[in-house]
Amino acid sequence: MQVGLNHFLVISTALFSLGIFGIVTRRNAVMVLMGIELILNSANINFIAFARFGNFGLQGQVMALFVIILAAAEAAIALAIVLNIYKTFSTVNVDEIDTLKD
Amino acid sequence: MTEPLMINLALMILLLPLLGFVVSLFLGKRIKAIYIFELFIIILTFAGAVTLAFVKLNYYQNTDIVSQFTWINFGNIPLLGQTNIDLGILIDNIAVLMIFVVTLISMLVHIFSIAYMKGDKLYNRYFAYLGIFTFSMTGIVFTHNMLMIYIFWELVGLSSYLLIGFWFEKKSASDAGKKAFIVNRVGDLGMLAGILILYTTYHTFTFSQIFAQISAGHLPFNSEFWLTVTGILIFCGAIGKSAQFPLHVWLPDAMEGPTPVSALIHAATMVAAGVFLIVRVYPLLTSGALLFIAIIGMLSAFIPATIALTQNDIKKVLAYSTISQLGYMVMGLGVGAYKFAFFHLITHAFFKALLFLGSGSVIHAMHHEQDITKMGGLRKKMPLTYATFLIASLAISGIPLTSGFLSKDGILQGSFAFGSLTGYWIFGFVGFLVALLTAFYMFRLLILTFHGKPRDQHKYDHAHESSFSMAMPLVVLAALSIFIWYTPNPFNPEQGAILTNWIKAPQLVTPQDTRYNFMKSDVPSGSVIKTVPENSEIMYSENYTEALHQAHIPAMLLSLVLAGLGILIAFIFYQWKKVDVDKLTNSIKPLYNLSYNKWYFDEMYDAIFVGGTLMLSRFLSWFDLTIIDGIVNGSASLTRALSIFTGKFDNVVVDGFVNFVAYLSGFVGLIFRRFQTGKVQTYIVFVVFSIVILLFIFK
Amino acid sequence: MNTISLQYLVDGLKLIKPEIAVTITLVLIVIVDLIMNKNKRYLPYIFIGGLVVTLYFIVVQFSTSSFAFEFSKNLGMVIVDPFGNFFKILIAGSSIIVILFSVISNEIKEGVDRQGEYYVLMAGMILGMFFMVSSADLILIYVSIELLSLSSYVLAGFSKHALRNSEASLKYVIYGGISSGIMLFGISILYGLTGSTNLYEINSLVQASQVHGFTFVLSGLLIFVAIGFKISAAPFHFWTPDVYEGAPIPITAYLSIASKAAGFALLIRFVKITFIQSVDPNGFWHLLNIIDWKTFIIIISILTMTLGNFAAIWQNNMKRLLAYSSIAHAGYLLLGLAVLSNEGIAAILIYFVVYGFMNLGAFLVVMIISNKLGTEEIDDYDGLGSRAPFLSVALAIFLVSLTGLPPTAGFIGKLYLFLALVDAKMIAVAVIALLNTVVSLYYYVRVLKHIFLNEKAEGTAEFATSVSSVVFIALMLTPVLIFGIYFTPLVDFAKSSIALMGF
Amino acid sequence: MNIYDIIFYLFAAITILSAFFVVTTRNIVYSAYYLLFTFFGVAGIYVLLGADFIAIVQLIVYVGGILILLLFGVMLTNKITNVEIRSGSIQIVPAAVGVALFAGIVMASMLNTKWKNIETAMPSATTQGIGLLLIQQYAVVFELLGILLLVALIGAASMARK
Amino acid sequence: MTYFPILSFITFLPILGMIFILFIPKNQATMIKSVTLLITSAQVIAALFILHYYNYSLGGINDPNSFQFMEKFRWIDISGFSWIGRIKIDYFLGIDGISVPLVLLTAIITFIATLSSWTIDKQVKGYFALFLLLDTGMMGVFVALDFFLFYIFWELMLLPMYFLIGIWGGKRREYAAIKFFLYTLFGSIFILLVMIGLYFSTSETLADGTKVFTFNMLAMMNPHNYNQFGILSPLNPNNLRFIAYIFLFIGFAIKIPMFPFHTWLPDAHVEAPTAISVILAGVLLKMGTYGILRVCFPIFPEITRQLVWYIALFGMINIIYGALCAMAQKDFKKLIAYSSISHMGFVLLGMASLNSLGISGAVFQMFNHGTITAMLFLIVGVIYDRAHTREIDAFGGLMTQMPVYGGFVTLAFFAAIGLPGLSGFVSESFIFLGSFGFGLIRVLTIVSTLGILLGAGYMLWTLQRVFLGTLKEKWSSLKDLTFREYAMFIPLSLIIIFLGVYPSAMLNLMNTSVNSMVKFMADAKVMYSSLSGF
Repeated sequence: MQVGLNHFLVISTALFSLGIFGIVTRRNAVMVLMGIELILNSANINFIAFARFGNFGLQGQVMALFVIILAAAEAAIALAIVLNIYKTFSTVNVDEIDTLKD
Repeated sequence: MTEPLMINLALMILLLPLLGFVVSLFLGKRIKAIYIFELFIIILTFAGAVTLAFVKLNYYQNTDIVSQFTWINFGNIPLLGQTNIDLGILIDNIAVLMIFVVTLISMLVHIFSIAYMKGDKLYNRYFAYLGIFTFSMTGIVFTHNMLMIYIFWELVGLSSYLLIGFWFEKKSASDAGKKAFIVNRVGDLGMLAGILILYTTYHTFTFSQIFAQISAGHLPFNSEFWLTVTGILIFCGAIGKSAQFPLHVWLPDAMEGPTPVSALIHAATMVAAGVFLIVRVYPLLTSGALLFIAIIGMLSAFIPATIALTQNDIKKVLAYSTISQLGYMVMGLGVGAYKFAFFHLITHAFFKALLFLGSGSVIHAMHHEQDITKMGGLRKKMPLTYATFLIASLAISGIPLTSGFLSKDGILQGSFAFGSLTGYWIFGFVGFLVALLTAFYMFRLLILTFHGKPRDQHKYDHAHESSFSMAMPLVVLAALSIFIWYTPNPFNPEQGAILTNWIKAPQLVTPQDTRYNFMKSDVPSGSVIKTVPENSEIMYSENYTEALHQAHIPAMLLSLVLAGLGILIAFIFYQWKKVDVDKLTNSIKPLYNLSYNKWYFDEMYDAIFVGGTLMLSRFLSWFDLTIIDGIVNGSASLTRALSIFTGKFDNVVVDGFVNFVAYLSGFVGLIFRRFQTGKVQTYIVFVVFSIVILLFIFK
Repeated sequence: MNTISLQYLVDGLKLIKPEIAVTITLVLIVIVDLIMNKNKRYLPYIFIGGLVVTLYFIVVQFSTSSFAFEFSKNLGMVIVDPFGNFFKILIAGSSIIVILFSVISNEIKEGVDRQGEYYVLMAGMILGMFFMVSSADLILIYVSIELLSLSSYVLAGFSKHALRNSEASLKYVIYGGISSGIMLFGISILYGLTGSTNLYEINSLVQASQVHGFTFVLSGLLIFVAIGFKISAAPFHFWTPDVYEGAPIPITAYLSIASKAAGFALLIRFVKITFIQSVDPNGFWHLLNIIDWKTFIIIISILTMTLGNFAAIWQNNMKRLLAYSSIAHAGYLLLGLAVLSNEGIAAILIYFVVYGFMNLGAFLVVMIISNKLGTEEIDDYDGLGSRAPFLSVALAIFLVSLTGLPPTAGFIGKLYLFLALVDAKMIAVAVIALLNTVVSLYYYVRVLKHIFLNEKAEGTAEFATSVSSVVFIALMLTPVLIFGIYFTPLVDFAKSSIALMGF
Repeated sequence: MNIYDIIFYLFAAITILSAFFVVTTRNIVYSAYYLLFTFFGVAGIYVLLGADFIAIVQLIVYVGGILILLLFGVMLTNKITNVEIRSGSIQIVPAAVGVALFAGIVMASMLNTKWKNIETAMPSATTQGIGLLLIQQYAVVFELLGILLLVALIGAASMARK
Repeated sequence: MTYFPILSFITFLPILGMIFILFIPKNQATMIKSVTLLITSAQVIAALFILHYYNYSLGGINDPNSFQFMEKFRWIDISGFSWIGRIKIDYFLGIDGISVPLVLLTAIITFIATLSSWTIDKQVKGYFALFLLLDTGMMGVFVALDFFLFYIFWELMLLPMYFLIGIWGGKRREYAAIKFFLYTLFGSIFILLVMIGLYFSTSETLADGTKVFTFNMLAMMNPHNYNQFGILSPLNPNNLRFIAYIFLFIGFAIKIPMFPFHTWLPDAHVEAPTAISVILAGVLLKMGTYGILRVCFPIFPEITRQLVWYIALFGMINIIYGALCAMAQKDFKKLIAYSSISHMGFVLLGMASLNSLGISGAVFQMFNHGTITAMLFLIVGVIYDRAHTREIDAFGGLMTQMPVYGGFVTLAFFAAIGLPGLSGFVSESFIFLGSFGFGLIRVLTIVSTLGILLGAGYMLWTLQRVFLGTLKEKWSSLKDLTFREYAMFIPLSLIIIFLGVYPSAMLNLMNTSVNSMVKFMADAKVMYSSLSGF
């Protein structure tokens, strides 16, 4: 089968789903962040693939670029927060940090 | 004296006692002797009443004097037009006669009470209450409309509540007051319904206007049946007030009040108000209503008479006899003996007041001992009391030369004639039977109290004849129990002015075909008719008058024989002790018990209302001395049970539902809380699931 | 690829003066913070000054309606219209109030050496929100949301020592990260379907080609996730109670107003511009028959308000209670959108102004009490009525207003909402919303019960409230009461702001 | 099946498999390394899609920046010698169900949609075009990103400084 | 006189007083109380002024020209909403024969309640501030003719009431207060909804000829003001007027309170301090029936006509049910509370008659119930102040110990029973006369008369248990009334007696209005049936 748009979409959807799976199942906060990166990557694949196959020009790529930059910024902030958590809670296991609840 | 003057005089008679009440009530604490003011007021009132009666009966014999004013103006009501509620005064013969009786007895009771109530800490308050009672009673008599009757009717209820419960510290007294008020209200409900029907139909309360419309053929709901119902409903008020069967239970209890009060309200005036009410609305009563009235009257005459045979409390005997006598009057009205019934009302008022005051005198002398089995031999100690009491007893038994003979005989005669014309012989039969019973129990009472040997020596020793203020009323009333005031012929009352000129049968306004045959008028209906027609005999047909005449002699003789028989038996039993009473009672134990326990009304009503559930209480009530409360207790306990149930229902169900809603809200909140686990990843799982669900919804 | 002249940039810059002013303020704060690293007392006032200038620029161009950075005919990156300006004013105004909050907040004072960062981050949030309410391009929307989020993640965990601060920020960042990721995925699908990220362009493309289908719904829903996250609409609200409780009070207050307002502005703009077909003379919108927004928003809003109200019944922490209450209010506000009419939008705008005052007021009082008592637990409010009558009465008025009882402004907000609903004949929904109001009364009144009805055995000494606090509270109280009985200016203001660019 | 397809499947396999390991491996450090492979795979896919510039940026930023950052995170929050470097998973079942459902729906809708699919030649160089877009149409976004980075920097510093 | 805005004055005077009180230091308790007393007595004087200048020949109801002391000016006017027209809310006050008695009642009862509040010693300032706020709310409801304004006043009294019960109440005050609050709010949201619906269905023509939607209640009463498509417009074949009526009725019925929405009342009454019980029973309950009379009836006359039987039925249930519940109570105050339910049932019954007698009776009964029940609650208050218990069975024989008090008690009790010569009799009689005159509800009326029997039963039973019989030892130190208590009882007693003897004083006030109302309701049948075929 000729590799076409759908193939890329399958990859992106798989990445997206794995990302969410990772976010909800991993205990370690850093690994949760990795899940988020997977989601962002999947969206980027979409952007570029759609732009490529739909002949939408370079806009898709610019978006992907922005997303990569944002991902970096977000990772920085998130990691700083995780470090902070580690300092106060002495753990980075997300499921153990549940003092705020009903 | 002109008509306006008479109106003013009537107003004065009406309002003076109210003034007395207000003054005595508010100054009672400050001024010790304020009762003298009240006394003065009542004497003044009586003087006014005498004047009024004199003028009216002599100069305005055939004219009714009416004066009215607009109490409430509803303005121009849509659909009905201008609507007013008028209040007014009607002075006619029966009113002035009635007012004379009321004020006279009231005055005598006032005087009697001076000595009798001496030393009571609420002495002044007592006189104030007498004042308001007189006021209310006068009001009933003078009104020209149904609404005012109802108003004063209720006020009478209030004053009787106050007077019966005068010694409110005694639970039995306050119970009796309450019972009187509530039982009366039961009757009033019927009366209210009657008034509602009348007003709804005629948009007026005034008797003359209502009668005029009825005679013009305008009937409630356009139905003769409803006219009958209206009459019966209004009569319900009389059932309550005049203590007729089945609402008679309050009257014996009401004996908890001071004895002069009993004399005033339970003998002469308040209970007579019911009879007076029937007299007032007589024109609109159909034959059905009259028959109903007659039956009620008959039952009320008979049942209490049998109960009175065995009672030992001097006042209770008198109370039952009162009911019985009132039953006579009601029955008399029911069978068409209008004039005799009203006449009996007057004569009974005097001799029954006399009996009560006499008993009061005895009780006073015996230091509030009321049990006749503990009395005896008082004849010697209290000759005056005995003499007057004897006269009254003769009167109530219907012995010639007394007033009672005249009036009672008339009623018997009427019922006899009624039987012969309609075939309802039962009324006559019961009437005569009751005459026998009355004579017996009255003389039983008299003998046990005054004859024989004292059964309680200690109390006997302290007994003494009453002082002047107590004796004087006895004498006056005894005098009024003699025939001479009413008719020159002691065997025919119709020769006196009171029955020929003063009391006149009213013109009926009911449609012809709803009347008894003997009441069918010769005058065609539809013509506007004044309350008092020119010819008072117009109410009756010729053959009624005929039947009445024919009944006169047999009825008189029969009643004489029966009364004599009753007295004789009483003497045999109690004076000469020829028959061992205890043995006799044992041999007819069931009947004795029936009488002694007042016919077990409670059991009957329990069976009707509460059925088997109150089986147990029926057994217990056997031993209960207050078994009299039967009817009221039966219905009261049902009401109370119902009220407790509704109270519970309110708390548990209605409120419970509200609380359940609140609880449910909280529960929903709790469920929502469960989602808030504090674990962020769990939240995200929820979000994922939510997205999935939303996608399924909006696909 | 056509080239665009420099004029394009210059024209664009002229129209985004408020944003530029905020940016300059941001930079200024950074610089001043660096220069005067000992004395940071002036930072908030510099910030406020900058915001006042910003407000000036907004007011000046209030009724302008055009595209900034119009790269081709009728297609621009940024929209300047009264609707956006309204929200900018709201955001800038609430920012000023929150800055003043921060000045008197103990939690913020503790981090004295990081005051600079605090205000810079706030400025970042403001900038993010400004672009959120005015962008016409999905990518700009995404970036501005991220700017807002990143700043607020940090601010939520600003206080150093508090355990719950850190936890709040961690939860916020994870939750926020994933929702913006999901949104991005949705944007990518929308891009794939239409080939554009510009809302106007998408609209015209969709109108022309009549795109239908599930994928469109999917993308719309995925985009809604992030917006729902911002406005804390159920079922995307889960972060709200935890973060509101954990964050410093000024930030909580800020999130509950400004960030929510920006989210709503974005939602309204997104729904209306992307899916509009026409607006009839009565102001009702006719949307393209792609996504059943009406049903969707009704479901979400009923869910949101019911959940918020019912869950609030059980709360013992004041901030958490207010968090749930703000969820419930989001539900009410969503109803205004569900009407899909200009009138509904007006109702939302009115509600927002009112909500801003009353919610900020409530938070302010809670903060002052927290400063004094060191607690936010409702149980500790026992007997407050006699200890601090003014604060208690003020809080009572704010809470009553939040319930929506006359004669407070909260009633006016609700009134207009229900006016809109009844006019749109959505009676059943209105009834549900009203019943929710009754439920909400219960928990608001519970607070009042603790304040006024319960008595506390120990610690009954009165505590003084500083004059500045009193004045500040009075300033918040005044509009709540005034608008309750005279709301003409409020409605006029909202009325003049409902015009969205293009429609 | 031409060379393009083979390369695609290769990268696809690398991407998906390593992504799968990222979310399942218990050891965090391994997980981070699998993430490296995922990024590589994605970069390769970018290349296949003709986005050369983005692919490079992906490598530089993701591999050079973000991944290192994450590794730092791992290091700073776990003692490397500690056995506790392994990290467990939670709520696998609900997560698996939910995600599977979700993924199924998304996948189904993606595959069943008729996307715009216009056959075009592979673009030769994208850098210039991207650059132009950045300073023209997307200038404002670009600037905003700059501010965002500044804010993120300050924020991260502030957060970590405590 | 015509230019002096007396209605605004009487309504907002308490608010001014409240503001003034807020500035008095809180330890000046006597001063606070005196100011309140001053304000409330000024209100009474103002009410008497109104009474004096009241024109008896003007009807009111639906005719804007025959309302009196009208104040009308534009309050909110927002133009430019092109799609919903202009938003216009008037500040519109005015009174007619139906509101005058209630204005008077409010003034009197508040005054009496102020006297009764003299014993309050906890947080005096707060108490009286809230008290005055409540006063404004109540007065406002009775004078407002704009629905919006009406609603504002309606809700305004909720919160003060909550606090007054909640802070100064008895043991279970919190429960009672919140129950009151939730219940009544639940009712008022329905009112709000219907109000909005009506707003969109009616429009008013302004002087310049433009048509605008309106909250004006008088405009809502004219079917010609309805527009074609309004959901509550009789012109709209698919209108929701029936449902709206039910909603509105429930909203008001909760306040009355009508079975089965009454359960807040016993709790609220029992827990509230005496003065607040007095206000609650004396004035607040009337707001429900007033609302029905002022809003439900003339705005929805055709639905009212359909539903009168049910209204009367609920009236009957209230009468009987309330009386039976009262009989089962052990708590004196709760008994009175239930008797209130019973008595308010009469008002419902009277209104359902739709004729002059019945409606006059109903309005008059509102006034009388206000004074009589106020007195009953004061009576309970007096005894509770002295004995600190309200258990009926704990007492006995108090008449001996406190004869004057006993006298007032007897008067009040008999007034409650409906004894002639006292005001309650007149109103109850007219209610019966009126409702019996309406064939449809005749049977209900007859059943309802049982209420007066039951009323006599529980009242006299209570009188007996508390005041008659022998005095219990522990009460032998109770003091009779103080001067202040005289000042509370005497005016009420005089009113009760005066109106019992001369009811025209009150009836003449409302005759014209009641007749206009009846005429309007009768005409409406034709008018509405001609509109859209029902």
